[in-house]
Amino acid sequence: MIYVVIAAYLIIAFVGCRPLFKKKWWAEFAAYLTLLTIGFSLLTMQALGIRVPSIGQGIQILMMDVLHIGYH
Amino acid sequence: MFHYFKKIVQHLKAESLNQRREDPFAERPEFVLSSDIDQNLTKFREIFGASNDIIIREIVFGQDPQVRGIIMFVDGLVDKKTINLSIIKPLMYDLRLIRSLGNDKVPMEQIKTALLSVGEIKQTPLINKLVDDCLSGETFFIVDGLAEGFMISTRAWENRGVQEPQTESVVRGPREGFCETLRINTSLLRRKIKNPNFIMENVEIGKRTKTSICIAYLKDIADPVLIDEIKVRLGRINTDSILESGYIEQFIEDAPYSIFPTVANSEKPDVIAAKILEGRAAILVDGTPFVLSVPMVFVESFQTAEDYYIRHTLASLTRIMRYFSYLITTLTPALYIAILTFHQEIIPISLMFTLAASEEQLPLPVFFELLTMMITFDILREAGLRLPRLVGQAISIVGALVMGEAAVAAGIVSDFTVIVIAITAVSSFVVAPQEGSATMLRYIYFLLAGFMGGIGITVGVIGTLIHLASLRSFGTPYLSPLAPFAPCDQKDVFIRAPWWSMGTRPRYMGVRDLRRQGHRLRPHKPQEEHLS
Amino acid sequence: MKKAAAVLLCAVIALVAAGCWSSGELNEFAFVVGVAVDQGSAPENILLTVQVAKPSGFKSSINGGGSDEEAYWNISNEGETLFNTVRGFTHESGRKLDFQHNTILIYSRDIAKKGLGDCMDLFIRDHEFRTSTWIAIANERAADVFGVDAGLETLPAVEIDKMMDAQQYNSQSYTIELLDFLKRLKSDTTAPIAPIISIRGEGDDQDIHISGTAVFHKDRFIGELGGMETRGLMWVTGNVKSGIIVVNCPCDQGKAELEIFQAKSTVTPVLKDGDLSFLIEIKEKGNLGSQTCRENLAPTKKLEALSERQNKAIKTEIEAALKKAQELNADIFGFGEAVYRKYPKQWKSMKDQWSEIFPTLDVEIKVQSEVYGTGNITKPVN
Amino acid sequence: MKLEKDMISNSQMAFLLGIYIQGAIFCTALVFHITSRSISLISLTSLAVFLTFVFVYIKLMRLFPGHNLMGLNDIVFGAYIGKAVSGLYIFFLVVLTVANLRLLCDYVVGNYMVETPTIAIAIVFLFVVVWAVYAGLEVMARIGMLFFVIVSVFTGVIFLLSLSQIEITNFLPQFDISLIDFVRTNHIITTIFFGESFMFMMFIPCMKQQNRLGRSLLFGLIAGEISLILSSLMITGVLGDMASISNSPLNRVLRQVDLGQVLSRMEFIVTGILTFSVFMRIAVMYYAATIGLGQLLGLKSYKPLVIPIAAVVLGLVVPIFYTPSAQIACGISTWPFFSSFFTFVLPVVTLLVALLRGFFKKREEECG
Repeated sequence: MIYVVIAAYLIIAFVGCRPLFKKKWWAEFAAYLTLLTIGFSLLTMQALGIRVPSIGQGIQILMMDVLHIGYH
Repeated sequence: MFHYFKKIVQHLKAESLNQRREDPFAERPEFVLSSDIDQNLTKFREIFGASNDIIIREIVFGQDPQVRGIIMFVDGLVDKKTINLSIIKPLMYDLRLIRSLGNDKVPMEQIKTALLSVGEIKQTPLINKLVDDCLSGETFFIVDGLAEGFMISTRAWENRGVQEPQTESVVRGPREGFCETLRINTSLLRRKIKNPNFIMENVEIGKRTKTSICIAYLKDIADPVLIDEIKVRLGRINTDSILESGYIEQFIEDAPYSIFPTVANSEKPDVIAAKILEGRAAILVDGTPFVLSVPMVFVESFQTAEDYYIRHTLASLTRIMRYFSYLITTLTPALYIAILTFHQEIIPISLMFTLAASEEQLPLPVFFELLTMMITFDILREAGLRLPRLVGQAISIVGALVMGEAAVAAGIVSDFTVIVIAITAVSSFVVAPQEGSATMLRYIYFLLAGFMGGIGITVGVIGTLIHLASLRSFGTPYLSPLAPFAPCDQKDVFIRAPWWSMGTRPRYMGVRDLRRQGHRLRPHKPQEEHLS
Repeated sequence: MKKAAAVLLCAVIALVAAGCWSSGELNEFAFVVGVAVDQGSAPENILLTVQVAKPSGFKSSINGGGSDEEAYWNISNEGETLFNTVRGFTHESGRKLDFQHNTILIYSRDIAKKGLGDCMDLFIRDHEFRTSTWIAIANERAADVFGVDAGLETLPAVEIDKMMDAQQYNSQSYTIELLDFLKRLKSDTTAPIAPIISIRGEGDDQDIHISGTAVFHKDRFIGELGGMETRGLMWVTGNVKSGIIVVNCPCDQGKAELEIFQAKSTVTPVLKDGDLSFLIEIKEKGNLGSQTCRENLAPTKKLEALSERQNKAIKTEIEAALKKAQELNADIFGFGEAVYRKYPKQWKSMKDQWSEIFPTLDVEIKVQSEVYGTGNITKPVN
Repeated sequence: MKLEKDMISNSQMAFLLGIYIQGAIFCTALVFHITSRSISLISLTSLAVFLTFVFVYIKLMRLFPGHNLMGLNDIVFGAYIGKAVSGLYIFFLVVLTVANLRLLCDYVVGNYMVETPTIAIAIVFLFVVVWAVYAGLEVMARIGMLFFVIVSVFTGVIFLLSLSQIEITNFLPQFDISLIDFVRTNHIITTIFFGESFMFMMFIPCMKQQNRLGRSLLFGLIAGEISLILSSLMITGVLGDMASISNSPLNRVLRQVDLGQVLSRMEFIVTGILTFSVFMRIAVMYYAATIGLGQLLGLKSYKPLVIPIAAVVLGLVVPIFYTPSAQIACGISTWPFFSSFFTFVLPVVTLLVALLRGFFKKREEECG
């Protein structure tokens, strides 16, 4: 499974970046690469089984325990 | 991996080279006729070479100064009778009647105006023009001592008569179809629309084939932007041969990679005339009976000529059935697979067990079984088309019946699969213009349903609708009366409103004059007259 | 061209990624049409009997040949809890059980007495079960019900399903779907009810008989209603669609049978300064079906007399049902809900004492029936 | 300043809003866990509450014609805080897309494709959403109109089919829920059904006639709301109290509704049709997120951002909630506050700050 994720990452990165590289749009190029790496790092963490921090749980804890807002 | 990079480097090098390589289709050098006739003769013999269907006839005419002249034409493309009677005969016999010629030179102007009894004569010194026209059926006549040649139009060749087209047979409506000669096709259209605003502009495309293409439109209705766009796109074609309107279609269409056609074609003059009257432009190509009409919308392929000739109630019903049959032909195999492999709870109990019973001893899983049947059906259809008429009929009937029965009897295929294939086969012929897209869609949905069941079909349908909505045909959105919703255009989409209520032309083409009919044309009984 | 290739590649990845996880061929499943739950050998065990359709049985019946071998197959398995007994069936049959086509759920009487709670939860939670299946209580062992030959249908379970539908024609038993049963189970006061299936005759000419209704308190089986009491219950809940009422002729020399066409019932709680009473109004339209006495019942005076007797007959049925319910102290009519709907605030206080209030509740019954037709003939022939 | 070039007509925007609201049909599961009787009435009151916020949005848009939400923040809050606020909006949009995608995947996996992992279904839906977003706003508006008609027709048909099974008794004790429950359900419906359409402020500058904004938005809201009310009526009518304990009441109703033997089990086709509206909802949210991010980073076009954000969304789909019931629990207790901060509090604060700055500037000009 992990190989599929890495292969997909390489393919999409290569195919996506080449036109941006040629058109010299550096801002888009940088944004494209960073976001892609964030997304795929999350995927690889899941593929490897590492426990990814869950936003839903984070919101729940933030609102319930820290700010004490929320219906019980 | 290394090979891949090598290819990229070569590609980059080729790109930089491209600018310097000269364009292979640059115009040929221009030659001009010389006044000495022998020199011209050797020039033409050299140009035309050894082809024996080009006839060069030397004649001598005139009384006191014997003048030599040459007549050249392509045997088979010209009408021999007119050449003999109205060119050679007057030159040889009647010239003596014009005695009053005084000066020594040959009175070319007088010959042209008074003697040659032919319809159309053109003069030109350019050899290339002469050669091109000669090859398209004109005869040209040059005279010793004059640096200009005459082009006399004597086109006449064997062509197929105006017959009923095979592809669009009709129960009610005109039976004439276009034929291969452009002039006959334009005359057929001209007979339908006798209106001075009906313009037919000619364009010549194809370096080597010199096919003449005619853009026909109504000046006061069609959108000028559309016409310019067509001319621009036709101008961009830089190829050496145009043999069928299909070439043109693929060069000028909007979405080359899409499975949906964005340029409509038809073989019937009344269909093309109706489209021109709606504000579209037609493109006639010499040498093919299929005439293109742009812009095309998705809904147009569900309208047939007959819908407008029979009464509107039956026409609306058949049109709705066409929409259903398009859905059936694209979706039934996918739904069958999705229900059988993913969502078995859909099947009612009584049907469930007969289905399970028939699926029981089959070797192949349902997916491959249906796939093989679909492929055999397509092969049968292609075989039926390609073979000569008599054998073709037999093949498709024999194939369908025998193979279906034998497969079921042999226990390879369940009888439900044969039913599903039969339904899809029959309904795929109903919407003829979209048959290509229907087959492609059927396979796409089938694969999606095989892998993901119901969700695959939903995703497939959404994807197709996105693709359709993003398509444009010559500036008109492809789903236009439906997607950018135009309420008053709905009268000709799912149902065909009665004629007396179809007051305006479709709006989605930016037509200049919208009104098509007067108001309140509903037929009513006489005594109602003085009531209203 | 590059972009198209990239898009195609993503499409293929998306397709393969989805893969065919939950796909299954038809011949990988054993389709269950009926589930029966019995008391296992050990007291806490459950015996689960499942009727599976055998496709080969159908094949021969299609192309005409009489099928000697049955088109169904009853397998049973025993275990403590429900779900692992269901999964335990793999020891019996090679194919995975598929409950999507289950039509009937039968509990035996002794399991019902012990309480349905623990062996009901699976049928609500699992995605394969549908809440539109029938639920019924078997008089003796539920497994035997599936053994009876199927009469007109090919599968006994489908035969029962058709019989459940047909009950509406004589309104003798209150057929209920799982969803209604759960709704009654969930509400605090209303008592769940379910039809009773019994087997009559022995040897090979046994047949299935559906009549009477089982009454539950929460999820324990506490009592049973006969045919007449069930009809009384159905009058109140408005489920009577058609049926036959037998009354004596006005001249008392024979019987007249009246066919019910339409029946409407309104139940209104009346709360006057603290004490609660109920008013049940029944409007019924019927037709004179047949008569054994020689009298000419066509004139309207006679028809009114007949409808008068019909009112009395309906009233007795409802009173019988009411008496039985109050005996069992099970609010099968949903009176508690009616009070809650009309007087939500007062209901809060009355809710806990409802088991005391209900047995001594006085209910006024008003029946207004109408016989408006005598069929094709006016007077009897002889 | 907006990144979006193609303009769409008012009626197309109204239908887009209509299909967007209809997309909340799977979120009805949240609401039925608290009370199941008076949902349809409460959704009317919450629509009224939301209308006040619609005026806030329109007033905001009127103050700065030609700017969408992100462009607005830079002007109102100055450069740095503006960027921060826009960043917050985009974070919320991405979380919203992930939550809705997760809801859709759980519905599909829970009821139809049980052994399929959620990420597989997410990839498939995300592929089509990316395709739609790549096609642009005008294409989405066009399909939105088509889908709106299809989904409304199907919701109507299903409602008619279920009329025979609806019992009036399930509705009757209308107002016996406690005040807290009433406020709570109102809050949930206002934020989740309607509040999440705050990102239409991103598209308001793309409408052709700017003067008749209110009318088309109102029409869209009401059109979407009608089919939501129909489906909640259907759920309450058929299921009664059972609605509050089932994870997806809509699917249980679709299984219960039948017409004779043939049409009895069509719920997989109806779900397919209803997924159209949820797809449109996710596509619009995703589109708003990409446009916002593109504008925040000052890019020339939003198209290169589409695929990376898809990767991020895909990365977040599985871990956002551990189980479907965790999502419902969070949806009931804390999600309304979390999302109402972004949909109501922030726009109101922006409006106040804008008005104040406007007021001070006018005073400076007078006396300055």
